[in-house]
Amino acid sequence: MPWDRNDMARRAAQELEDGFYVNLGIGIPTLVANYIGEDIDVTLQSENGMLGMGPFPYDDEVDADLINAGKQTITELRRTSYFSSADSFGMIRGGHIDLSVLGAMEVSEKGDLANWMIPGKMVKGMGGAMDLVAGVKRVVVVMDHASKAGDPKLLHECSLPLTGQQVVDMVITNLGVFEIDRGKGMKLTELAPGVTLDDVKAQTQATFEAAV
Amino acid sequence: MPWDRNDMARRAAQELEDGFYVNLGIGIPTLVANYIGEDIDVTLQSENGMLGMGPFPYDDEVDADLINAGKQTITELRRTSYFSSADSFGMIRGGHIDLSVLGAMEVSEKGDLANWMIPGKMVKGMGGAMDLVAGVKRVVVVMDHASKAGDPKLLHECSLPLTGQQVVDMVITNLGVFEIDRGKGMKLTELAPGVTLDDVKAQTQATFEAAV
Amino acid sequence: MKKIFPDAKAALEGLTFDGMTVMSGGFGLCGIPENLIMALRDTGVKDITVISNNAGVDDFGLGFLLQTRQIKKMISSYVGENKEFERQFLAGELELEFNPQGTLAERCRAGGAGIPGFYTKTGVGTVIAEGKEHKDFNGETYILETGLAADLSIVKAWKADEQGNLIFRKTARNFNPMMATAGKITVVEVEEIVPLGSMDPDCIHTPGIFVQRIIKGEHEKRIEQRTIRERETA
Amino acid sequence: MKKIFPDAKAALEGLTFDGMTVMSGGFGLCGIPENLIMALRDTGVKDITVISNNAGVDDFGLGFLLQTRQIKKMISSYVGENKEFERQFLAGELELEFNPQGTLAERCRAGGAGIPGFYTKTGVGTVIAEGKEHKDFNGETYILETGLAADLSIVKAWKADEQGNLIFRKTARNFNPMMATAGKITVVEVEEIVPLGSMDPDCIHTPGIFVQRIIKGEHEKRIEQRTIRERETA
Repeated sequence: MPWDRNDMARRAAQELEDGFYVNLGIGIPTLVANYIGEDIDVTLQSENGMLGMGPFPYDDEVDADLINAGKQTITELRRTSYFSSADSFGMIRGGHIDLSVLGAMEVSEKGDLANWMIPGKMVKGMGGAMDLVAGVKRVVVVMDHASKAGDPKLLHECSLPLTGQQVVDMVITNLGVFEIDRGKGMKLTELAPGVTLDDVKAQTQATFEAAV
Repeated sequence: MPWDRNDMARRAAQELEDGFYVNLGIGIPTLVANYIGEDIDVTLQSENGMLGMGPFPYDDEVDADLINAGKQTITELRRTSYFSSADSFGMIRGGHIDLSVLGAMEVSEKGDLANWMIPGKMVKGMGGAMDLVAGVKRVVVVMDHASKAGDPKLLHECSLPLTGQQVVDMVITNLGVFEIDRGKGMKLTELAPGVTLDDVKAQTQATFEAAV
Repeated sequence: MKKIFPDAKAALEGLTFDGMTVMSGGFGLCGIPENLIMALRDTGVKDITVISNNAGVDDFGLGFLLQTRQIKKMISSYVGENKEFERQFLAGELELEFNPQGTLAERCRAGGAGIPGFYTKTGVGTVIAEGKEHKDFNGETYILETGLAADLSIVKAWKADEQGNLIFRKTARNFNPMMATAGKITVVEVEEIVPLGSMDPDCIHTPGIFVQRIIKGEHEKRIEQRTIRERETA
Repeated sequence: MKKIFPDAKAALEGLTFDGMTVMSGGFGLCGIPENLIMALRDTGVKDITVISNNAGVDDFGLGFLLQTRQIKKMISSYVGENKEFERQFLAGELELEFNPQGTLAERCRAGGAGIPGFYTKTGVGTVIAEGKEHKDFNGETYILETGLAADLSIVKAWKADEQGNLIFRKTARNFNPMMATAGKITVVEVEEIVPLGSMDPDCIHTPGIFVQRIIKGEHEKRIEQRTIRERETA
């Protein structure tokens, strides 16, 4: 039984440690917030300019001046601070964020990441993704193992334009978990329940060491 | 009758215009604040991180957390804002300060300025002087026309290490006022009462056009 | 030297010209200068290069300036919320320069702070790095990015005093403070003009030196993604 | 993850080593980390490179670390208030690197913000520019300056909460915020530790992410130039 979206988010949440400052991307990464252990203290950053992001507001708490990087309304906490986008990306670029969880279109075995642009389609822009992968200490990608058409997304080399080169440390897919030694290679370290190594091999183009 | 310190400060104050943001150096430039016309609104910047500098405090108002760039205790005004030294020099370097009044050891006819270092003596450091002359829109120097030994301070080329190259727009000395077209040349535009062109020529090495 | 103007139209008078560059604060629709964007549209100025993280939506914010074809070029990091933008871009009617969001923010700060260029790791090995100078520091490769300035910056703040000191509110701060520093002229719209001396001088986000003109605006503050949770019932 | 430590000695435990680089906040004697400087002296750590705008006075602030010869090198913009500094420097016992004040401030900010180098006009044509890369932007010449980082930053703030959010007071802010961002470890001393949630989140100068350890200190706050005016008598 491969993992579903919530399982993948739950697995990603295990990468968080006490005292971590974390930036969560849009989509499945947002769900990670639901699975942060109650025994650890984690602070969420929103790159538009906020540290200490709270949950979505109740209907009567909605504030147009309080949104996250996905433009969703959110709330503040007792620890919250606000700052400019320049200060926010200084924080990111300067290596002060411990962990970022992001979605992806493709990841290469060396840790290259593509998640912002499909040639021939209208490009929406990279937003803060390039800054995050270049600056954050540890980058965890959460994505489906294969595309909807069944094509592998873990590749020898990314075919799409890159968001960053040698920037990914871990990939969590519906089939399992890969650790990446940036620039060197990747290793399968966990399988989702009921998934076999052969299942993974069949859907993976990237070369990887099996350590399960 | 050549100008004294207060006369020179009063003359420098005439360079201030309504709405100007101004940085005043240590020494005679500090006195300029005493002569700002009551019909104009001027805001003083202190480069350690303050805009809207007030007068010296009364004895019972002294606050160790409130000093100017000369490390003197000062006061705040209703318009005052505080900021970091990085933001302060962003303001200076970015060309947002309209005018700076500074002291000098030497000025060249092209507008080079030397005011921070005498070789062979212990060097105290340039502080913010290099940033100010490089960034502020208009730089006015106030200094004695000659050294205590009688040597000219307005020179063809500065003999001391420079604070900035082609950075001075006006020099006010005890003998008169010079305008400098940066990189081109200087022009004597005013004489202090009772001072003659010959008096000035006798104490000036720099080439200047007489326009008095 | 009065900085407070009666309305947005008056505040832009004499400041606009065809082919000008305008920085516009905000992230998404949050903290955008709604009133000044409308007034800029009403000047009829053409061929504007707009520097803004986003491009508004079809019927709000910079979307208005796209409808009227007043924008020649956008410098942005994300423009995914605007159909008219997509149409004009695909038809070749609009130029577009993408910057990573943090690079865009830093370029605005640099432009205001007298820094013509800086090095960053962001974008190395991607299309963003193409044609840019590469340089190694301590064994790592970085690319050179340049400072940005504008003929006019339009900014939205929460409060201003008559000297132009500004305070922003929550995440509506975003790009506004840097853009306020990088405009040759900066015009600000606020929700409230407060008496001089009523702001805490330790908590002023933008000192008045960066602000030339101020208006009090009317703000719809439209929300793009109203995301809520249910209240637990007892 | 407790950030609050009982005293300065405890807060520096395990953080010091000979030959280390330390950034120390403050301008003159204003906003200096008095308690942490004394605790740093008491660790006996040697051959420190200190990055600080000034070098204290003979019997206060960094002057203490000069007396004990624990400083190998100073990176500063102005050191005119310290006789022992002058003596050691002229005797060749102390290295000194002068930076223009704004360049020093920006180098600290850059170091904390992941910017390894930036261009500035400050110092062009002076000894400061010697040996530095020159580059032209829009017909003007600038020099390359590099970002600075430290093994340890010691910082003085007014208030902190348990998360390390900081507020500075008046001109005691100075170099402290940038240095807080540029230390591998940043230790802060404050006058008051306030309850979480009692600071206005729009007015936090340094977010807690930059702060690893906090102490409440005792502050003499010595004044260098007590300059006053006479009260007019009626």
